[in-house]
Amino acid sequence: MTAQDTIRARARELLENGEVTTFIGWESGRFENQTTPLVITDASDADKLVCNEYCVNTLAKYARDVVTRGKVGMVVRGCDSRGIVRLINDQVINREDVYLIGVGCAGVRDRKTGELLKKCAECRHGDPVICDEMAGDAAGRPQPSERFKEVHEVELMTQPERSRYFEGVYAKCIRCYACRDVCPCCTCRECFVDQRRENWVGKQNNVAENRFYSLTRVMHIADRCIECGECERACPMGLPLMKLNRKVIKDLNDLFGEFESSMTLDEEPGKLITYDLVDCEEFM
Amino acid sequence: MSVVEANKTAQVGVPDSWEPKVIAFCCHWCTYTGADLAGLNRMNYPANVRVLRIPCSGRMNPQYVIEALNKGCDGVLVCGCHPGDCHYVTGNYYARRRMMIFKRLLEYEGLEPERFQVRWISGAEAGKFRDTVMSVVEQVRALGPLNLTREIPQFELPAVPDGQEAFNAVPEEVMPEEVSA
Amino acid sequence: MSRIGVFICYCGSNIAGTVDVEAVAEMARTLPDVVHVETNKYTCSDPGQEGVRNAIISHEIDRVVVAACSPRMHEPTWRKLLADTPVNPYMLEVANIREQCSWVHKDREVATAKAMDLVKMAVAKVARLQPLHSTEIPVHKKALVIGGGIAGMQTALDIADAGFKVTIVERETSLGGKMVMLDKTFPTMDCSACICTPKMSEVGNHPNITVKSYSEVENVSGYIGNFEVTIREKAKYIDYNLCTGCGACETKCPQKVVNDFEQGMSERTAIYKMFPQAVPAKPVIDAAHCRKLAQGKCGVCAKVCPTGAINYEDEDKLTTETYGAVVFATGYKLIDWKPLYPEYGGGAYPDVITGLQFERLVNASGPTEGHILRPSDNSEPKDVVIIKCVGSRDPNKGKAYCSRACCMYSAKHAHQYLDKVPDGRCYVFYMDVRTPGKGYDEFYMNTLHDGAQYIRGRVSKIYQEGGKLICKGEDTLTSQQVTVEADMVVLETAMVPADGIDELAAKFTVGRDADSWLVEAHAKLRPVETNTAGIYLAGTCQGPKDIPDSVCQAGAAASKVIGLLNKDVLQSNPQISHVNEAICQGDGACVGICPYGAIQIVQKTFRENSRKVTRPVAQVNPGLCQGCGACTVTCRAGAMDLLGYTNESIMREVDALCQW
Amino acid sequence: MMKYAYFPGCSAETTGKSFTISTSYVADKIGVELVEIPDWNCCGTSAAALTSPELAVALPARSLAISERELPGLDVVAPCAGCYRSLKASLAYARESQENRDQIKRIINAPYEAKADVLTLLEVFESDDVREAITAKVQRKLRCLKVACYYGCAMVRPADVCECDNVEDPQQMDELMRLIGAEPVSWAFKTECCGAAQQMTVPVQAKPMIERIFQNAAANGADCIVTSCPLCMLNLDMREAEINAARVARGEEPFDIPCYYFTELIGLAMGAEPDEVGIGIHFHPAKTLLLQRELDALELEYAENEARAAEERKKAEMAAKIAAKKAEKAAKAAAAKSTDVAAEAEEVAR
Repeated sequence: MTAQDTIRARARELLENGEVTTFIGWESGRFENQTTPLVITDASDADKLVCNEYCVNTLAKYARDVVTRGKVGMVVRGCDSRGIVRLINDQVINREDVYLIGVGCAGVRDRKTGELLKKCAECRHGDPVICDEMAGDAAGRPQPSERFKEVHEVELMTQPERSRYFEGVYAKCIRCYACRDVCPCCTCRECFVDQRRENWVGKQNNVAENRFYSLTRVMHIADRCIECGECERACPMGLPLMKLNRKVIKDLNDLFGEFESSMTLDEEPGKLITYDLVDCEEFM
Repeated sequence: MSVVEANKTAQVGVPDSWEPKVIAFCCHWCTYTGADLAGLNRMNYPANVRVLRIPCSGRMNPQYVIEALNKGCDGVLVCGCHPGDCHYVTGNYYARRRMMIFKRLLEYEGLEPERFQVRWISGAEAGKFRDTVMSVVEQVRALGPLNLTREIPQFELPAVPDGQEAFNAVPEEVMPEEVSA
Repeated sequence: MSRIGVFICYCGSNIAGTVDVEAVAEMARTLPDVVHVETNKYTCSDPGQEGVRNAIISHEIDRVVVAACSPRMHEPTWRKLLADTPVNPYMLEVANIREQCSWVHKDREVATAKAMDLVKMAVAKVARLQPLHSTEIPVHKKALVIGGGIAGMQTALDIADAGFKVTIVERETSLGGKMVMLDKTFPTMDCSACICTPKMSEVGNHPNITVKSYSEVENVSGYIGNFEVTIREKAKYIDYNLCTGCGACETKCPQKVVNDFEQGMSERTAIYKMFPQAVPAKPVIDAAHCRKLAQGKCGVCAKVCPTGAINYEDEDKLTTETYGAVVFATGYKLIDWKPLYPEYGGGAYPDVITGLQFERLVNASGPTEGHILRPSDNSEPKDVVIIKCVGSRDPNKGKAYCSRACCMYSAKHAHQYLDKVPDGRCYVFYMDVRTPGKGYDEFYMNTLHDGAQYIRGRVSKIYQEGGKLICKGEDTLTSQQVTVEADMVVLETAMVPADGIDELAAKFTVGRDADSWLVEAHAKLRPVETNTAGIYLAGTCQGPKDIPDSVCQAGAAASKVIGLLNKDVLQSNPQISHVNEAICQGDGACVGICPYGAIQIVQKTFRENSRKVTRPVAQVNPGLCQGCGACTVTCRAGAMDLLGYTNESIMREVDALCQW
Repeated sequence: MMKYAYFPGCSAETTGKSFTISTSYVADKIGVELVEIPDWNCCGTSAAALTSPELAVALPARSLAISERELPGLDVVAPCAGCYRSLKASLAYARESQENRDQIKRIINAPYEAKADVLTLLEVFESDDVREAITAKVQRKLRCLKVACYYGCAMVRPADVCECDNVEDPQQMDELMRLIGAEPVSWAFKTECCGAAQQMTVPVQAKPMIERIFQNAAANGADCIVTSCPLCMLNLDMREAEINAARVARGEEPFDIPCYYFTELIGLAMGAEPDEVGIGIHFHPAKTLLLQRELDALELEYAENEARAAEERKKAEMAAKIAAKKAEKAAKAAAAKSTDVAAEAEEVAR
């Protein structure tokens, strides 16, 4: 029995006996090897569910939108499960709101080239960090060796080079906010970009204000980013957003000790809402 | 955030009357008091700095720095009590972490380190306040105005990543791959 | 539409000497919403203030900008002035054009331009302010003192003498704390019991003091002026209204229990008074050891009690009362040296004792009636080694700090030993001798003259051979290894905070340092206050201290409490954090960052999208919040904002400034 | 079958020969396989550290790297306490960071990931399986033998490297000794330095270090010293005569405290003859005590059996007495009844 069969069977059971009211997974898309997220409420739709190496979307954030309808069943891989942990730890959903069927993930692939997606090549946790049951075995994939390679490359540039590089990046940004919408850490009831009274950030589509939007986004997810890489994948303009997210994670690691966000439900408070008396001092 | 070379060329166009604008966010209990003391002692420092009073450096939202840079300040200084002396006990410990990360991030994106500085200045350190203001103003003056690139340059449409293409590809015959590329 | 009035001060020539005040005024007239601009020679003078008041009335001003000296100077003055007018006192912004402009710049043009900017900033900010109202917080004129040692008793007496009611919660069965265990006190060598027990009975008999012995704090809520505290009075199994304290029960009780008061060196009965002079002078039954309570048979005490005060059915009693102020006087205990120092035998040798055990040994009311006899065989030790800094100044094994009192009491122990055993020899191993204090160094010198051998170095190992405790160490002054064959070793162990301090302090959100000592609000300027308003510290709960310092601090804490209780009401600071519940997600990032524990996550029900939704949101306790604003930055959505320094007002201030 | 990579160290075939002999005897019996690391080299001991810190780390790492390659998945056992300390320190350094591992790799020019743990023999013997195996194989308990378990300094220090939680009073060896029936005494010099490294250079300081170890063992009633360190063993065993000579010259009683490896005693308890486990090649005569104690044990056993028999006899007598009393009572009762009946009958008859 493949993981997909198990998922279909369990989704049907869960919906039939009312344990969950909705189930989130993927279905086949219009094109070959394409999938899209699928939310079903009817057990008879369970056979539409697929689970293969082309399920590129991370599902966690969908849970937030459907959880008001009742308990949600969903398929989780490493990234999905950490997204769920994030949502739970940020009090967006409760643990008992979701029933998680875990699958081991060896990475998903580009539907045309068949190559491993960048986010998966960099992924450190293919297997779910929490789940209620596993469909199939854990993948136990090896850790990629260099978590901060990209960041390091940028750091090695000179200041003018970096400035020019990011100007190029932000020149492309179209301010569609897909990076925000797809991010499991971006769960504010009202996003700062939408707050008119404070007017936190300029709303013109120009290089400077695009940059400041992005900086704010990075600071907001800083110590909570789960490194799922969805922002980068979802970006229609192909901006290297993980270079920013990982820069902050790298600095937090270097300055305040190693950590990885959203690995457990009882994780320590984030690095930016705690402090240590012996933190290094560079502002004297 | 302009680069140094760009500045140097831009400097040609900088009028002689240009003066750097520096905003200093000062905590009420230490640095603002120190700044007042500098006044009481009739110390002299450049008028390019404007002090904005906040209750505690822990109140310092990075967004204010962004706003200042975006709206035309050439440099930003954030000051608070020395760690251990915070009137609210722990505010500057959090500020220290947040500002260390934020400063690194700004510099990573190419901002000159001199344009955003953080200093701990106590209520007694009027001299340090004066010296800090002088050095920050001079450093920023040397860098020239912060000419943020705003205009989006003309550039070729980037290769549209997958997914997006699927979105455009209705019907597929109409949107052959060459076009989207 | 707001109507802003701008009042610009010449401050004689202080401002006008460098700043063209009239030019600033001219500029201010052009600013949006400014309906009135006025300059004044001295705005803070009586005529100046009168001018402001009149202008407010005649121009229907609803917000005020004063461009003058530092707000640290006159902000309170302006607030007070506005309180008498229709303008809310918090609809005020002060532009500091003196200390941070005219006084620090010489160029008139530059200074004037800067003054204009500062006025622009102030106008931009004041336009976004909201009226704030401070509330009156009633003060319950009653204080709670936690701990009945010398510090707690002194605090309670001082407060009670000032005419306020005080409750002392003491977890042991008697007042007295550690001091009453001591034999003599340095440097005067007066008998500890002789000066401590009168205080105990004074406390016990004071009309304003209620002693709740054998009790602990169960629960706390509220804030300054209004702490609602639930106290658990443990079952004593004796009706104190009937008991006369005759002691007949104690003499007849068949169950023997190790006596903690005597540091485990003798036994007491299961129904017991901690020591003869205990206050209250009535026994309790130790439920864990009482045969009747544990096994159901015995009941001797009930039979012998002439007043029928024994009640085996007694239960813990919970009482809740409201207190205006709380004083922590929870004291210290000695560090448990046994697991830390296996090289000293780790407790395997009965003749290696602590300083407190030595105190009981030399005490005339102690287990040996004041004869120094070693515990193993009751013989008089002829060679005694005293080791200082056991657990103190030892970051690897114990604590990094100095316990402060041990240099003196080890000198006292050496002196007492040599006094009682004239043919004895006493060796004191020390790292340093620290004797700052009145008469302290003289006392130490006397001990040296008594013949105590001070050896500078630590003892590396103690082992037993042939009935002797062999202490090996180094004399660092001569770089020689030293071996002393001792009959008894006294370890002067480190002071550490009393058991349960973490839980108790957490209940009151009082800060602790890495070693769990309670943290004062400011090390130099607010040494007896905590960061939680209305909670004060006395004695060793704040750090190691000797008796004079503890008593001193107790008096200081009492005076703070008296100052507070003298007020009928407190004005709350309205510039505090405020939650926008509509966008608060309740993720609690703000909770942990608050140094005052003022933020709680609560479940609230809202109507959202025509549905009832119960979700977590943050709630600010206005009595605890001090208005630092640390929480606001943790809130990504900006749901948490600081009134008086709102995000919007600061953002617009920045914008205004950038227009220069 | 438990399997370990075995790092013998330089003493294994020389000064510590009887340790090797007894270890292999016991390991065979209890099913622990020790596979020698091919081409292992000197651990560097204190000499390497004095030369250069890199050498001190790299020398042991080379052997560990070979073990990692040739004997993957096996933890490394180093019976010699000195080797153990060197290997463990090198391992701790390697595990500290990737940088450190890279440095080591550069020096030894071989891959090394510091995967395997380094264990002392005592740690191997700590497992429940080994304990059970020992218990099962013990043929004669070494009763009456009072042992002072001497761990030496190198196995426990530095405490953070050796991950030792009880530096002053370790218990592993004491528990093993209890397992084979011996009686470990409580004494104060379990982990004190024996001064082995200083015996040649500063004998004036170092000799008393040995003497006071014997002194404390004797004072606490030990018959012998049991150790797990070949260097301690050599130092104590070889120099006991010298110490004794000095004591006699001072007019003090000489010691008669033989030293054993703990493996020797375990082997003995498993039924080995003293020579089979290397006890015959000690400096200080070591067999007499064992014979004496064996006799004592027999005597004790005899006495115990006697006592038990006497106890049983007593019990039996008691039981018999009780039975007799019962019978007497029953008889009396019966007699009384019969008289009653007779009386009644008489009455009736009347």
